[in-house]
Amino acid sequence: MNIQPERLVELNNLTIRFGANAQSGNATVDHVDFHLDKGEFVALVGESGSGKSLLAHALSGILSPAAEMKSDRFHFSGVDLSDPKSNKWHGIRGREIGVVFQNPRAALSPVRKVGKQIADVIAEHRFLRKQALKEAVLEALAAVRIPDPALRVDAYPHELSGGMCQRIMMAIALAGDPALLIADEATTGLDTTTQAAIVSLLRQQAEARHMACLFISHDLALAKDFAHRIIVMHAGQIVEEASVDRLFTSPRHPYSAALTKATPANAATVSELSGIPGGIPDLRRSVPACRFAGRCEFADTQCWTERPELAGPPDALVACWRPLS
Amino acid sequence: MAEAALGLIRKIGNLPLGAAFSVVMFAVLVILAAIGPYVVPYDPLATVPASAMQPPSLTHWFGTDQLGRDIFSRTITATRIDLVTALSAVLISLVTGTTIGAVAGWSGRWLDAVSTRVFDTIMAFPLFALAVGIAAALGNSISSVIIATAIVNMPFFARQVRTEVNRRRSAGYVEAARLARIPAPKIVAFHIMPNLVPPLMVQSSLNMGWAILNAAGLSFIGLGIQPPDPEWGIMVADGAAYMFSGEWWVFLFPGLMLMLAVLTFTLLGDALRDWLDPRRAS
Amino acid sequence: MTLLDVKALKKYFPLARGQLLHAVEDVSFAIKAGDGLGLVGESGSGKSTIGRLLTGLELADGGTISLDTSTDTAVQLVFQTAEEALNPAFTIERNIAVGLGKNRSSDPKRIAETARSVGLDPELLTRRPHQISGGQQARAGIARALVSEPELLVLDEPTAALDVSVQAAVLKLIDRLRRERSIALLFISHDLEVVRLMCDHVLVLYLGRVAEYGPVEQVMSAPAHPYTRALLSSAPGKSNRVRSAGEALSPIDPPGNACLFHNRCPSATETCRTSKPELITLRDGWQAACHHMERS
Amino acid sequence: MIKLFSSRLLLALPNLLGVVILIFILTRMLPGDPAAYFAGPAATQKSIEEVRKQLGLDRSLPEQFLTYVQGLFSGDLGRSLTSGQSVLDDLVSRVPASLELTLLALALASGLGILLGVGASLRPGGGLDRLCSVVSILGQAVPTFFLGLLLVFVFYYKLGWAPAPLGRLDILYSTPDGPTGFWIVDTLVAGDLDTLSGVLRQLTLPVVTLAMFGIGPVARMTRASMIEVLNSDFIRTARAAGLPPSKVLWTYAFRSIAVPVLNTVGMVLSFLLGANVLVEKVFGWPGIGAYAIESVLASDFAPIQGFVLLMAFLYVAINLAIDLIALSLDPRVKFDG
Repeated sequence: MNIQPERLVELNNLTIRFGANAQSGNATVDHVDFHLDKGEFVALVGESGSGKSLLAHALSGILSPAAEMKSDRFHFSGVDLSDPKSNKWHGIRGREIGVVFQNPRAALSPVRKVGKQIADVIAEHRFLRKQALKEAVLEALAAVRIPDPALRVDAYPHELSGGMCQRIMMAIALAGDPALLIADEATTGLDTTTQAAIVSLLRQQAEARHMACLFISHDLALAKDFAHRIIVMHAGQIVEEASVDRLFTSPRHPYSAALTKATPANAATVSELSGIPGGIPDLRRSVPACRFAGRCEFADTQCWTERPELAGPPDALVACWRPLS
Repeated sequence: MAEAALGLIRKIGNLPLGAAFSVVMFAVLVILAAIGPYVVPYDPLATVPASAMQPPSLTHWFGTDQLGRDIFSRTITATRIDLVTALSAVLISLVTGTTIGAVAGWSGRWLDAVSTRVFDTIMAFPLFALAVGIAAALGNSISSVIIATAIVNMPFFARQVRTEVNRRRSAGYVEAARLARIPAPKIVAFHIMPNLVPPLMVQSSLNMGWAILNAAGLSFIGLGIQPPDPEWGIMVADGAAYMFSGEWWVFLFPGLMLMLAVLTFTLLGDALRDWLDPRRAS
Repeated sequence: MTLLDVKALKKYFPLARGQLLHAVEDVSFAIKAGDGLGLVGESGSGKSTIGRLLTGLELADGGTISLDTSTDTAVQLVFQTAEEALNPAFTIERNIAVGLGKNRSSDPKRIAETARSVGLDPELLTRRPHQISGGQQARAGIARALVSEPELLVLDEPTAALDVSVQAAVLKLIDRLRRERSIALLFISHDLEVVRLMCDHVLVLYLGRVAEYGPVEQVMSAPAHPYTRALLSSAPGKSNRVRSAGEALSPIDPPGNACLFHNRCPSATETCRTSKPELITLRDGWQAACHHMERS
Repeated sequence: MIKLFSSRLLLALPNLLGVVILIFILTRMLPGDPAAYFAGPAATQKSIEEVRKQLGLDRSLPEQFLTYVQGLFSGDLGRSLTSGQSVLDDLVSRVPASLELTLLALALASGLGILLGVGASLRPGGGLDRLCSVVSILGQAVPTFFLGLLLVFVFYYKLGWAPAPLGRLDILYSTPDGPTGFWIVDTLVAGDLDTLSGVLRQLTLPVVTLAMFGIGPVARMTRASMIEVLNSDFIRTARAAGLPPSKVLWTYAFRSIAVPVLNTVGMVLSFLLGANVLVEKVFGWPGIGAYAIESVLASDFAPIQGFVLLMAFLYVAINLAIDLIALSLDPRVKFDG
């Protein structure tokens, strides 16, 4: 029997533009379709400038006012959120959607005790009396495995290690018991041992609370560990979307394949490594229709003039005129 | 030549209002300081009792004062003395402040600690009060105004240079120069200082404004430049007494000119901050 | 031929209230001419400090560094964040020229040649650092270190700030230069995979002390120290995880008579809390400091 | 808290010592003969020599310095030639007038500056932002004494709304006789609302004049720090966590910039204490600034010296208070000298 999973996020044809690119007319996030089921773990990968964090900001309702966002449809649990200023965001932001950011020490207020910062968020989503609030904070700290919660509530971020701060961040993100947790480069810059601990805590909490999880990272190996489905972005466009197994065994987009080949862990010797020529195209100037065309060894005129749509079987979508077989 | 001038005008026209104003006014002030005394219609010192206290008119654009002197001529002539006083003070504080700040910032340790203390001490004074004290001790002369103004401005340069040098001391490019066995004075002078030129230009422009205010303030209370020499601060002080009998022009015009001069350097400082930002050059 | 011989290197940083931060404690290693040694460890393990000690940017508090070369610019450093490492007031050409040293302020031919060898387009030489990309900045930093023809290149996380696609190209460049010019490398990195590709030997540091030191394939395929195992297993993409719980001890006045890893070690015993493990040679050129090597 | 206080006090001591040394150097080392000053303009060479001996100026400099410091400790700032009074007494009787003016102006400048700066930071380039930059640039560029005169001309001479710029209180009222010397406080304590209104009317123009000078730096600093902090990671966290905008703005953003703003307020206080001299002259305010100017014109050096010393002491004391507030506001501020 086939049980249809329940849709949590449905986002069609998302476009985000900035004034800085007005001359070229290029959107910084370009025609992106995105969906997520309840309890699903999805990873979004790409290099810096790929637009993945911007997508995360749009999904969590904190896009800067300078960004102009348009979409055909943006539903979260059936609520229409396509207007970023809509007051429907109230009750969803921080409550139904929690976010863990990178660089945790900077992501916490430096002048407020961490316990207070968690309490602020809990108090926003639940009506609790003082004593109950205090207990809820301790519980939240214990849930993210902070040793001696009673001691740490009165600490300031600069008194805690990076890993510890990231656990506090996670407690804040989990405070509203959200249905979706977004981890935006949540382990970047942490030591590998700490990184591993944070990822496993993330997975364990998401599973225990039946949350869907969007894991955003530039690190392919990390994404591979974590998610069921992987979305690869390049210069604001989704180039490939596939199950983990398919993406890593037989990537179909040249960019996904090139990224795999550039990862040190996948190479036996230096000579097996290969970089990708050029960089992410400058969106202030005019760019090819497939924005990877300028860096792609297989590109032809069609790639420069016609934008490839994301197409294919559900577990192996690719946006490419010349996909690898 | 005409082409270049036209291009310059177009460039200025494209600037934000404040920046364009400051560039034009700066040029005007410099020209007035250079040739003002030679082109004014009247002798700024000549007293004509018969035509005392005349309101602004076509013959006396800004009117005349209690001694019948032409206020327009006096206001324009004063540009030189006010600007030269301020400029001398700023140059002295720029040179000494930068030198001390660079040495302190590079050497660190006790030298840094001592000089920081000294500057904290100077800055611990309400600066105008300090300037009053210094100028009073040095006696009534232009040079004492210049020295007093230079001393109160110097810590701003020294502090800024010290902070910037100290911050860059551990920058990768400075360490690379050390690895190349380049001697420390050369590193400070040729590797660090070029990075400080933009902030120091901004600081100098802002300090020009403060220095003008400071010098005019000192003369306003009777220190430094002495009558009958035309100077904006003195002229405002002179005119203040006549305000209550309705002769407003005596204090107003020199005051406006003083304000314009300070405004010019303040806005120029802001404009320089925008232009000289290296990130904008790309 | 041994190019660099480091014996019992020590570096302490004094802090307020008479405390001492033990950044480097009794570290010994050697690098042969043309050899590549990787220095790995978490942040705060002292790996960058060792690089600075070798180049003379810091002075050691103990131990010896003997370098078998004739020139005084034989050791050059490639800095971590390329953007900060280049002088924003200088063109790329002048930035590279700094590497020539005090006596030769310019040598356009040599600079152009070096720029070409690191894959920098000559037309970029007239630009300023903020006008070129991160990858190009990294290349310029390498060019400055190379222009004086050093025999040992210390690279302090040279690709940490770069995207993988750029990192791959820079790593290949460093490897090519090393082989072409037979330069020895001291490669500082937190990424074991990168060290595996770039180096012949690896030295694993934990809180300033040597945990394990040996040929890179052997250490990575059969790590002897529990910390090395923790590092290896925590790298993403490894399914069977040995997690080390807890946080590292403070490097400020650490206990002198204990294994500093004892509070995170799955196989720690009373001995580990009360006596400091010495470096034991396991095989020729392979050492580790652990009380329980036979058990692990 | 006592420990914090005493350690900060210790840090301020070298500054005070520096002030004392500097003033000592100014009076002894610079051109101009203090003996000639103190002997008065009509003095002969012989009487100058007598004064020199009397003042101890014939002794070695270190000796002179010690005597000088001893004098300071016993509160001896010398005697004013013009008033014939002890300088300390003169200053003490005039300090409340100056402080009442300066502190009110500081409060006004900080309050308006902070509101303006926060408002401007919410929409950079917007209307409030433009107002903010105009106010701060004009505040810096218009000379205090000129602004004072303009206000007097418009509001007293032309419109007749403001009272004559002749001191703290119109002669119609009886001088408040209270313990503090701060007439707002004294009239409030006495419950004399009529006199209070007179005091306030007299204060309005000088306070506004002085405050205009201080708004700029506070507004600029607030705006710049707020813009930076509003783009910071932890504000993004607070917004993503669903905290309401007012909480994000004040509890998170503003709270974290309180220290730099407070430091700017301290700096502005120093400006105001200095600019006070000019404002007191314009408004005939019987404070220490006007006293200093009288002394300057009479070449009476002891009061000037006492004035500068008092200014420095005031500034150091108030900065000490600001440091202590900063300590309680920001856990990162440590004792770093």
